Amino acid sequence: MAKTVDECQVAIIGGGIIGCFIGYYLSARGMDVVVIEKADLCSGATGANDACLMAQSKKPGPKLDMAVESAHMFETLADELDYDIEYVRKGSMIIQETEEEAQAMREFCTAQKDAGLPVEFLDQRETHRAQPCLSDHIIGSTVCPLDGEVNPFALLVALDRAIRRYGGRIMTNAPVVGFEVAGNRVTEVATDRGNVRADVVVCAAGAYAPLIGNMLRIEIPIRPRRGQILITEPIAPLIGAYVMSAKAIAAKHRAVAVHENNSGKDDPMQFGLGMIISQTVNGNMVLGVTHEFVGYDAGTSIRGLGSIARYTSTIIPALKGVNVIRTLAGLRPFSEVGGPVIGPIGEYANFIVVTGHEGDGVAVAPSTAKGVADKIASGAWG
Amino acid sequence: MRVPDHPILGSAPAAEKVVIEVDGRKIEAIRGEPIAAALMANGILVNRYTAKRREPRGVFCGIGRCTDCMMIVNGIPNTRTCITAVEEGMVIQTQRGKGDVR
Amino acid sequence: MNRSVDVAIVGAGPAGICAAIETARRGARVLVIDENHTPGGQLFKQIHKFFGSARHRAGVRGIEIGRELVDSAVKAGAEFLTDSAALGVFPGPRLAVNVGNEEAIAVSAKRILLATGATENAVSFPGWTLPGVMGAGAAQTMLNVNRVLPGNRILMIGSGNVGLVVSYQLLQGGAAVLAVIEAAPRVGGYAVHANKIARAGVEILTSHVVTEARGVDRVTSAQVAKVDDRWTPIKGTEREFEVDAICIATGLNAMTELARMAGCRIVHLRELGGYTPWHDRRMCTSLPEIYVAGDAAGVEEASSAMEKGRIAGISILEDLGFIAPCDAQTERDDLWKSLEALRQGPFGNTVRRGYDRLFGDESRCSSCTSAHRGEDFMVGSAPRKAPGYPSDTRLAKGPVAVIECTQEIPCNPCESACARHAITVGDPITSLPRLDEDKCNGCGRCIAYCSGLAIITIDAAYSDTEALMGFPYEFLPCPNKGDEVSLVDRLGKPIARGRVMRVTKPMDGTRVVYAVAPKELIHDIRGIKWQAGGESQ
Amino acid sequence: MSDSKESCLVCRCEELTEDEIRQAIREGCTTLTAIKRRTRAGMGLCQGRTCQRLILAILAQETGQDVAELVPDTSRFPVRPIRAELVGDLRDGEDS
Repeated sequence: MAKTVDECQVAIIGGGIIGCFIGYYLSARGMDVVVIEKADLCSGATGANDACLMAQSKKPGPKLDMAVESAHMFETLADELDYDIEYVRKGSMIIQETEEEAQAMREFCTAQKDAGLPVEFLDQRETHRAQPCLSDHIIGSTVCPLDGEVNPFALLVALDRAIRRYGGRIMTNAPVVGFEVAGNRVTEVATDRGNVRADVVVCAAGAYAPLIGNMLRIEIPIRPRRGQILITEPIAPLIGAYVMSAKAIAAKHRAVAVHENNSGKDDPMQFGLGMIISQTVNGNMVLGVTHEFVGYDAGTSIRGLGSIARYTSTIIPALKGVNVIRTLAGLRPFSEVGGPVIGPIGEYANFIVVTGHEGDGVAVAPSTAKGVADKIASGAWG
Repeated sequence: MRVPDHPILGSAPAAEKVVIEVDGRKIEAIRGEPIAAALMANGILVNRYTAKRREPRGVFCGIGRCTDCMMIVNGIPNTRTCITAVEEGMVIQTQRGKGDVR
Repeated sequence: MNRSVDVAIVGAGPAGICAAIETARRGARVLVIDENHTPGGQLFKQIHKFFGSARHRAGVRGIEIGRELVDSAVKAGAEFLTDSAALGVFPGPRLAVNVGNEEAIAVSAKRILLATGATENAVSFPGWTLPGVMGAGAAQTMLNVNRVLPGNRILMIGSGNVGLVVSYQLLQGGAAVLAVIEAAPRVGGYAVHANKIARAGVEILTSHVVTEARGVDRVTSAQVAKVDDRWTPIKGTEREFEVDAICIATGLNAMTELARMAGCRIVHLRELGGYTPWHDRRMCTSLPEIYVAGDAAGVEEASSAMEKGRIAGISILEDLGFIAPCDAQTERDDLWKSLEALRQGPFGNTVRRGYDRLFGDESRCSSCTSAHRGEDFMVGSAPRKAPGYPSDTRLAKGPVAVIECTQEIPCNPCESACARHAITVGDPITSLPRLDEDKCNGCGRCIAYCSGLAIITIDAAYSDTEALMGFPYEFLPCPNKGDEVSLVDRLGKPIARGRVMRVTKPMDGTRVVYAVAPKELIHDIRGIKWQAGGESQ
Repeated sequence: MSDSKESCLVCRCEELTEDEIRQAIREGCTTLTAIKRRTRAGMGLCQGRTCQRLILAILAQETGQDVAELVPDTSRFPVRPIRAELVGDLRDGEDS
């Protein structure tokens, strides 16, 4: 029996945005938590994303509500965490390149407006006045002033410090290798650096959640989906609101199978699906993002990088002359059941799974994590 | 300071002189030599000032890796002058902080 | 326009070009990719004569070797893609290459050889970011390639061969090198290199570090202090140097970015510069399609890089079926013998230990002969007992060579230079050169051939009060017959006056200046110092 | 302008001092990548090519490990800056 090195009320597997937020909200309510991370904080999908907190891309329903609630929570988080998480609210802009997309967006955004989301329709002239660097061929856009951006690295540093302030512990470089169970309860999480005993175990391991689930013979309906991203040199402010293509929403809206497996043959960005351009507070442009099923391969590919660079340069021509200095790829937890996988799963009442947000993890993390923390603190879960 | 005669390399081969502009001042350079060499030959060692501390930087690695010799060349910021060849009429500016791309 | 070739070689330095020659010569379609405008890598900055044996082009200047290698690679049919940086390795294997900053293409190849060389280690001290503080390699490129002197009063940090050789080359460019600052208790590079700059007046301060560089828009002064054995500066030992440039030569480390990106296994070998792609004796990394050579496979000298490039080329030809395995093995064995010859002697200890650890035969940890490494070498010491130093009786008889080569370094050009076979190095080539003082007639031919400029001639029978001494001279301006010069000792201190009797035409850049000197000082005078206009420094 | 050894710059591009690196290590960063995420050291234009070795030495010193046990940063395309326009040229397939 491996040595028990720590004991707590809630052990959280996964040092990404979801795991750390759950750790924060639980420890803020006086619960004793240990976050267990196989590498470093932010080394998964959280550290490899476009840092955009987007409500405008969500259909009315629970996901949209959580995105809106999270947006409001982000407003006060910097003070609450007493750390500059580089949260800025410059809004989001979904651009339309064809009349068909414009039509789809009108229907999509009208439904959102009815659900209370502040969305504005901009015609071609208004769109170019708002963002002069946009290519002339763009015919219009929709803007949501509620959407913002955050620096995921800074956010995790803030959560790390907050959890420690409340007495919580963070175990990095501690890959989970197994569990101890008793009846229908998980009693200990076994890691390379010793076991952690806990009353409740939360699995916030993102795309790696299925591997954790297998250790308990639990099938977690998640698949890793790779998103490649290009980072440019820092430049003076070029855009305000970050820019996304309407193609993904238009395709989703027309119920075209958006999530078809495009990692095989064709160009992952052939339809500009999910093209997104944002600019960090430091000035780097973030150009994304592919959606590929390639298993746990977090490498980049010539096809992926080439297509992102091509499409983003057609949307903002000035990008052509900007130097790319880094590329990266994140494995996002793609849910096979259409929505996030949240709650106790399988025969163990105190094994709570929280994953499946794919690219929206950061955007909905605060409200999702608070909800989970409430359920655990109240004893409803666990 | 240029070295026209060298004990091992011999005298410098005939080279085409060109004129480039650095922060509004015309200087003479040799076509094809790195911009940083032309500037250094004219006693100009500061290529940029950093964004945070506003400190001067110049050639450090000399092989295009460290990016400390960056200047705005023909309007393009973040250009590494130790590996960019001089051409007639180039307009070069000391870069202050981050480059401004339009 | 994407390309597809048999062998893609990243890096047109000595290793890459030698691999290109081997592979192209036997019919493989070879593409050599290099981000610089001219192929040749470090060779085009290395204007010093190379060490090693005749087979390693010893005695020839790096810049010459570079031209020869590029010519033979082109003749062998290798295609060069210069001004093109290989920016990534992808499955295939494929390279993403930025061609001339005008187009990016994918180059797929059956085998990729990473010969990207090494990069300079940085050392940080307050003020190290000031303009004027730069890598020694940057200063060498600026001077030897662009003919621009980075400063007039220069401080060199690091006394390895790079620090010593670049200091000497900065002197040749006309700069004053005030001192070489070495944190370790003794000089890291070859004694012959240290002697060359010491007799030119450069102070070599061992157990010292630069504690701070000062200046506003450029470096204008440097504070140096003595250190204890844990390299901590000792209060009160500070010295100030007025300088306008500081060069950093504190070692090199292999460029491993592409190897790491490809997924090659990386090991940390301090003896070879730090992180190094794991590879076997065929120069193949942990991935069968990826090979490494040159400093990218462990930091050594350019001569070794050439041999490692050839070995990689042979192994790739074997993989692709251009040559039979047995032939490949015989050629490799021969190349390995040559490589081992270069790694003999105390200076080879560290490198040999590194490769023993790499190839996992720790047991065969080579006998670390520490003799002659540097313990008995003190800058300025007179090696009267060295096998190349003639006896007093022989000196009295007339002209004779004096070889002050005291370390077992892999080098033997003096042996082949002597028409009368009066100098023998023998096998291994790291043996000290022995002078047969009876065969030697002091003709002085070996002076210009010695890569370390460690040979002079003395004719102590020239007159009853004077001796005629012949010194190697590689500076401008050069004195003429009849000029009066200052005669300096091994530390560059003027100890006598002399008159130039004869100056030879330069042999590959090296002249011999013959001057008469007081006979009683023939064991101390080791160089001349001359300032145009007659008055010496 | 003279600052003591501790507060002298280690990452030239992002202007981070030795103090800031040591502070990040004391706050739990155990790898080069973790230090990069917390301090931005290595995120500049040279992508850590100059500071990586200096930071590894500090990390080894602070954690009492040998540098040989430490892991370098993940190496990613491009190893030199390249205009986005040129990255857009990159396609699969072979033409010649």
